[in-house]
Amino acid sequence: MTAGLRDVLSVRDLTVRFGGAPANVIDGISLDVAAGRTLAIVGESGCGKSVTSMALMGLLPSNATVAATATTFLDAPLLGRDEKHWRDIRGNRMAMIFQEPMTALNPVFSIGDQIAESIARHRGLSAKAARARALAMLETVRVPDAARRLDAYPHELSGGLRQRVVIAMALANAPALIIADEPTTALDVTIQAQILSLIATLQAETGTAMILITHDLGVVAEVADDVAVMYAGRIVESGPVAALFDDPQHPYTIGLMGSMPSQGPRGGRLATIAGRVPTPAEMPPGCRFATRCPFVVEACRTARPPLRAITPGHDVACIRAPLEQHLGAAA
Amino acid sequence: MTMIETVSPILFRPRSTSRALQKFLGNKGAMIGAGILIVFALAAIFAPWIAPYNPIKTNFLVIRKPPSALFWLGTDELGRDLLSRLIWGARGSLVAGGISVAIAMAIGVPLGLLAGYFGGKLDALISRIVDALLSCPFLVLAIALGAFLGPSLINAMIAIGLSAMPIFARLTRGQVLSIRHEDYLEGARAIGLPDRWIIARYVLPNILSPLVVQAALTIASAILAEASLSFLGLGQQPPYPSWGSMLNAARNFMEQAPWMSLAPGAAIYITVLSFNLLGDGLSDALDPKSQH
Amino acid sequence: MIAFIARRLVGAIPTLILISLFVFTLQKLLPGDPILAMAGEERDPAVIALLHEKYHLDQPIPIQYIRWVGGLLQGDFGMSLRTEQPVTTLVASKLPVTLELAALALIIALAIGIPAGIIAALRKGTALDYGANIVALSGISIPHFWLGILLIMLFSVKLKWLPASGFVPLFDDPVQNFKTLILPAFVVGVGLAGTLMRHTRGAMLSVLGTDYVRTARAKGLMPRSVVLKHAFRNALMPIVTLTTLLFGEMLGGAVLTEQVFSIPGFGKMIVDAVFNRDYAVVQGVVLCVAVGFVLLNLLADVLYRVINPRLRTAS
Amino acid sequence: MSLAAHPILEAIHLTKHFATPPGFLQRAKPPVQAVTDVSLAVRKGETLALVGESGSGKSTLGRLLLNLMPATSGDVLYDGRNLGNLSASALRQVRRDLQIIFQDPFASLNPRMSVEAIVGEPIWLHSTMSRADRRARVADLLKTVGLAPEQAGRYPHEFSGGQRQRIGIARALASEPRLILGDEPVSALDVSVQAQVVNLLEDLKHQFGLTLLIVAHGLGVIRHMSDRVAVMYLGEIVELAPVDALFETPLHPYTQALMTAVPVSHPGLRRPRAILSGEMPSPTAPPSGCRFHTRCPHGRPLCRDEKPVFERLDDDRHVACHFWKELANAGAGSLAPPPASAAYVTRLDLFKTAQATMESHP
Amino acid sequence: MTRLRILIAALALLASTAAFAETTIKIGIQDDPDFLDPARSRTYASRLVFTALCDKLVDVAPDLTFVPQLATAWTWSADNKVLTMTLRDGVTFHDGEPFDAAAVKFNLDRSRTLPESLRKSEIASIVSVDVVDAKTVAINLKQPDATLIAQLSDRAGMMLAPKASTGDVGAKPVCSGPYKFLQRVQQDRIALTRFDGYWNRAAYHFDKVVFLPIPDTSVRLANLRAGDLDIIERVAPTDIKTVKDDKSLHVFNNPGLGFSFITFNVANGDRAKTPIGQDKRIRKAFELAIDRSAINDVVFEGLYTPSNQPFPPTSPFVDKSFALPARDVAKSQALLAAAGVKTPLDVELTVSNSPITQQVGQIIQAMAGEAGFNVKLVATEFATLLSQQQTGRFQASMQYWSGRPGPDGNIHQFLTCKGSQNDSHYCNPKLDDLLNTARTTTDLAQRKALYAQALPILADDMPSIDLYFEPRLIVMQNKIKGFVPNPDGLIRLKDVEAKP
Repeated sequence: MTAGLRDVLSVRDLTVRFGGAPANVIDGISLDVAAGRTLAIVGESGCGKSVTSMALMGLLPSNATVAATATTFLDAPLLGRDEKHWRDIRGNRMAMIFQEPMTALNPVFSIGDQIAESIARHRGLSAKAARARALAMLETVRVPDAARRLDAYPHELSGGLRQRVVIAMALANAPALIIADEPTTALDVTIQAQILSLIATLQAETGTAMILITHDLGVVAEVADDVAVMYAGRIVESGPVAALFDDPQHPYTIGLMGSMPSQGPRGGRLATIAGRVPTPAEMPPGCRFATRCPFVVEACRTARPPLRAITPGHDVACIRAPLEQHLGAAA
Repeated sequence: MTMIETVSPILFRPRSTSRALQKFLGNKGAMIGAGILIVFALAAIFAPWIAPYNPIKTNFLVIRKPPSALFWLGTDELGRDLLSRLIWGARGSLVAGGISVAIAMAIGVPLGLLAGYFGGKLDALISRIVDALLSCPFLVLAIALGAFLGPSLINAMIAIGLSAMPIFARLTRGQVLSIRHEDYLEGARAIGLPDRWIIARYVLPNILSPLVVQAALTIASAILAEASLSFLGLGQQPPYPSWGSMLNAARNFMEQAPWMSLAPGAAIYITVLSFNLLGDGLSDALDPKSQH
Repeated sequence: MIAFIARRLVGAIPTLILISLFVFTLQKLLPGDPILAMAGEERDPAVIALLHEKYHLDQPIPIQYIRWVGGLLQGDFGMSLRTEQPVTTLVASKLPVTLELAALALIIALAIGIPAGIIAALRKGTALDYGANIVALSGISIPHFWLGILLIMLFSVKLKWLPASGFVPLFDDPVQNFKTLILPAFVVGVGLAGTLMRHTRGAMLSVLGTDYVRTARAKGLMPRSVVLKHAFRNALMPIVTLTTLLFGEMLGGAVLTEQVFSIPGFGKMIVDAVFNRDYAVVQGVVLCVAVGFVLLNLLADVLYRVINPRLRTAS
Repeated sequence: MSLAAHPILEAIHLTKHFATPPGFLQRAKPPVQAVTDVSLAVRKGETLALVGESGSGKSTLGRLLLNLMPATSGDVLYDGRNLGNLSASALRQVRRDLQIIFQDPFASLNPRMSVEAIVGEPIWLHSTMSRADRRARVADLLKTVGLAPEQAGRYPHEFSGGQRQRIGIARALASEPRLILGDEPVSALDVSVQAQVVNLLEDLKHQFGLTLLIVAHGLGVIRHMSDRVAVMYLGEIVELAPVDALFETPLHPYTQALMTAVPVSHPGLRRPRAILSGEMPSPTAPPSGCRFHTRCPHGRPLCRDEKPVFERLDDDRHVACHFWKELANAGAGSLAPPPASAAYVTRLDLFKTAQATMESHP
Repeated sequence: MTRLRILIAALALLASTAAFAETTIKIGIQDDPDFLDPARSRTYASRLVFTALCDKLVDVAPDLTFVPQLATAWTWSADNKVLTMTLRDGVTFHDGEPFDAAAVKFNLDRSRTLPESLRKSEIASIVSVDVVDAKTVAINLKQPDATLIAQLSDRAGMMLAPKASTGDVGAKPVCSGPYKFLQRVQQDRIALTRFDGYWNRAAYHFDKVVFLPIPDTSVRLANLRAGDLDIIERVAPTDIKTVKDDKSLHVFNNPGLGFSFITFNVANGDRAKTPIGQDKRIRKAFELAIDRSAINDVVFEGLYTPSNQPFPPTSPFVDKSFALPARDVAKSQALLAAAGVKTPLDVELTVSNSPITQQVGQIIQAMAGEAGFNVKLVATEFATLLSQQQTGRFQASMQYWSGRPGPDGNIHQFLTCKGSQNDSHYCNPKLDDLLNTARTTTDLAQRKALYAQALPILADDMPSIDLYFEPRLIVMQNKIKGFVPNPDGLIRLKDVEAKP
């Protein structure tokens, strides 16, 4: 995407299919994310964004088939390696921040143990050294009174603190890439602001690459460098964050942005997108948005629209983009 | 102005009940279990027509004969045809299982519903009673009830049913507690529905699936308990067969006539296995969580 | 914690009163007169009258109950009608046997049931899972006395490896004690293993799907650590519940197994006592089992608190 | 709408404390002070939003207003009548008139009942309609909320989240209520579906002349839907104002912080900002004085010692802050509307037009 | 080298201790004995234990004659009202107390006066006991009692050490038998150890005797086959074939004293008011419907002895002329027709809930069914059964009596008007006369004649139907030698030893 910077992760044509499913749940998506950059993957539930993150972490269940034409993570192939290789990467070079801080932490172990465990596993530190680093990590994520909290159990912490612990756990081994899956969705708005600001600060300090998975365009606007909009397992539009907000091309992107209530004075009815995301069994053969697109034409239904550059770095998978040109001709 | 969200034909999904049914039908183990049980149940129902011999007719000329073309499963200590007794015995054993579980549920489930739904003092009282019953050893209760009511299959069922009752009360109460704060119950109260209606229409249907599973498992243990009570002379009365009493009679001939214990033993084993497989299948099919 | 335990113990008193009343009433409803059986073949009316008086069986039932409870408060559980031994002595002699059998059976059940349950959960839907399930259900469905006699035939009569039945106290001869208990413990244990396996599997399945297990895997932890540390520890709650419940049930005695293997435990004593209308023994034993249940429930609650820190701070 | 209209619902010094009864040998735990001394009037025909973070007591207040739980103290007046001393039949009428829509469309419908049974139940309960009439009425209601009447025989899990929320709305409408409480009615929904439900609620409100009471935490939805907003913090209302006034000039420091915390709506608006630190204290032990003082960036000793009055200002606004006059412009409070790009505006118009065409010719 | 030598020495020592190790004989018995107090004992199982523990005044020989044990000789006075016994010299109790006439007096008085004594009715004829000298005792009777010697050959004649026998005797009985009490674990074991002061010590070869109650017949046998037991009693007839196939086991099949019979309720309460209770023809018809030999063949492998008299087959009182009636369905039906009842006639037959009894019950049910009876089996557990019988809540009941060597103990208490176990309330003064006279008649021929007169009366009134006598099936390891079986089934260890 952004040329010049070295990509930490580069994926080409990633597909995921679950055993027995009639269609790919992830259907040929390509991603690049460079050190210090944040790539946001945006989409509604069922679009495949979480599956993508799990595929990149090698955490999909065994009935899932993951394939890609090329994958590079830190200059080495990522997919197609054995489980041991995955275990050495996970939690070490590549770490994850989860959506639900309530459930992402094991309720029966103290948070200190849970952070130290990851450190001991990947750095081979002694229990004492790992604990010391766990404490340092808690301080890094601005947990007040960290030394006392080290022995606290998850239920003794508030949601915001728990999410800080999850972040500390993810950062414990200074990963090259963090995948944050809806990191603030479960949080109140003031806490969300704290966490987003924390993530941004820490990313700036460490230069870690980040993939941010979210449904909230506000979060995207707040922290992302690049955006990929996903719909039904495909990327329908991607590009630098500003380009996407100012020049949305794909009808889905437009509908999504239009359905967000504005924080300004009321501007009439909200835009809506009819219907819902098709299940794998209902997947249309051509453009996967065709069943819901108000601009659909016959060609949309037959062939998969290619992801093509509208402007350099801004790609869209719609044969009718830019809309005003196509529709203007029709109208 | 509002749009009607139509559902295209490919989006059609079967109704809840039939969906659970489909899931159930797709469960191989449950199907095998159900198949076996249907065969056994049919055998029990049509016993007078399909049993080759009179199950209580003794024949002193063919005492303890091994399986043969004449007697497919052999004969017992009084020269009765084991196959015929097995078929007739299915009545006793399956009915014993079914009725005792019905008794257990008929008492335990309402108690659990009351305790769980209303809570407070009623809950404390019911829970105490249930605890007390639970800590009374099953066989003591069953033997005492059996001896009190007199030995017979019906009384054995009552005894087993009463003994299994606290488990259902406990399970029901726990389940009610787990859904007591669900939004749909609050919604029902918000409409102004009376409590008994809410219990019947909202609470009970939603806790049914673990109860059904437990029932399938309890039927299995009730059949075994009938065998145990038979072993102590408190079950089915002679000369009528139940698998438990057959096994009991066969115990003295395990070496001389192993087929005598093999037939009812295998029947109990297969039935219990089937009920458990069925219970598993129901558990999977009825569990709303597994539908997503 | 101590306040918690005290609270639970005091809270159990109504249950114990309830069960004593219940058992007392129940057995007084039973037909048959224990004295008639005691009077033997001769059935001398004078002796019968004398014994009725001696055991206060000629008095109204409420008086009998009060008398019995009064004795209890002084530590007197009454006398066995059949053996004229104090119930406390009988209980003291049988309880260790039952406890040992129950413990051994439970160890066998846990040793089989938990690994099998974990493996079945990890390999859900595979042949291994089905196999483990079939075996587990077999354990549940085989009648104990049937399996018991088969095992005696095999290991004692045919192979002559183990004694056919009987019991040698642990402190008399530990090796022989083990030999006499291993078969009955196996018979009981196999039945429990099935139940345990099925619950372990269920608990593990629900835990393996949780976010924190995913977190553990995302940390790159070894599978063993993910399964045994992160998942299993959380699956322990229902297993603890079940284990204590099963142990409690075994306190009532593995009646048929004890009978087949001639183990002088609670179960046989209870059955004999019920059949002989040996009132004091039935009451004493049931009360003892009920106390056992209370203690086991308490133990389970304490274990919950050890396992789950959330409960520790809740009180 | 007329501001002078009678209040349909009125809370007078309403308080709800959840106490755990002390057990045997157990010390009594301090009660959870969910709602403390709240007075509030819901006006006929308006949309009033209760906003606040989790634990602020907004859902409890909503339920208290609907008489779904008993208050610890204080009164609720419905049409001027105290709900606390109504006859059973009058209460039944209140149940009809005041309805609720829940947050989680997965949990709020009885999974074992068909849509027809769910929607038809309030009709069955509150009227003597024949079965056939009831069925027709259910079909009507389903059409009203945008569902096909043919789907009446299905069960909740066969529907998507948005559709389920429509079923919930249909049920709430079935008893012909005058007021509907929406308890986070759209926060569990995807953005595009959320828009559908928001539109639907607005349509229904106008169609049936409903009063809406919306409990929510999403400020965008609130700004879009409501006429007035009550901001809650730790069981108390800290600010109550008409929606535009509140968003443009938030007076209370907490309201200001809330506005600041909302993510920007365009990357171009990113800016450094003061983020409210800390978290909401436990409602079992709320701070003294002004409950916000522990987190307030402008806190002074007075705030700790003395509870501020819930003051009525001249322009239909209320605020509970000692220093609101000084702080009125302290927060970067007001949310500047994003400068929408021309390309986006054009395409969104095209989208809306095309969408409308598609809806009218399905 | 030295080490090796030490090892060899140690091994040799081990081997030698093994050779001189304590010898134990383990006997598997069916039930757990009750009180080990002769005055209070009521079970057959306790008699099995007493045989090794307590000597009696008189013993029973295999031919059911009475032979000396602690009494070496006895004589009757001319009027048969004084029994004088000469006691064995040099006998001491397990606690060292000498056995003498005073001890006999103590024991007989204890059995007569102890409130809980179950022996009272057995020795009711004794008025007093006189110590003539240390080795002579005179027993004075109210009237002549022909049954007394028989009673003294059982628990009533067992001698406890007077000094040790106060309080709870059953917990630690002190007798004068070849073995003394060592330990008892309820429902598990009773261990006895050899009494070195026994007068006939040389005839007893085991150091220890352990009785193990194992109720399950097949398990008991399995224990024997596994080598865990040396002797078991009451082996199931159906297991005899298995035992015979096992080369290491040896079966003793001796006719026994115990027998089974059906009692009809003829006058005990309302339940007696049934056709079968009121009409002896119907009872006769019932008997004729039953084929005793078939029961024996089907259930007992032909090992039992069908009988229509309450006297054991080995007893001199068996009346050979009183033949076993053959099954005759036609005659049975004719009798039913004569009685004018509508067939099938409902009859309730109460049986205990043991599998074997139920098996017999089912055969009777089937057989009687062919003659026109509709027999309903009521399986009842023991405690209920007893009280039901006593209170007359039965029509017909299958009963079992462990049997006594003398004739009186098998008939008097069941069939005389005031008999303590006469649950049928059958009463025929003529029979009472005969049986009471027999009790006081000591002459064998006269007694035989009296019982021979009683049998036809019973056959006519038919208050009960005798079915069969049970043999004493005792199985032991082949290496156990020297055992002499006895109809009473008790296991006497005299001269019994293990020889490989």
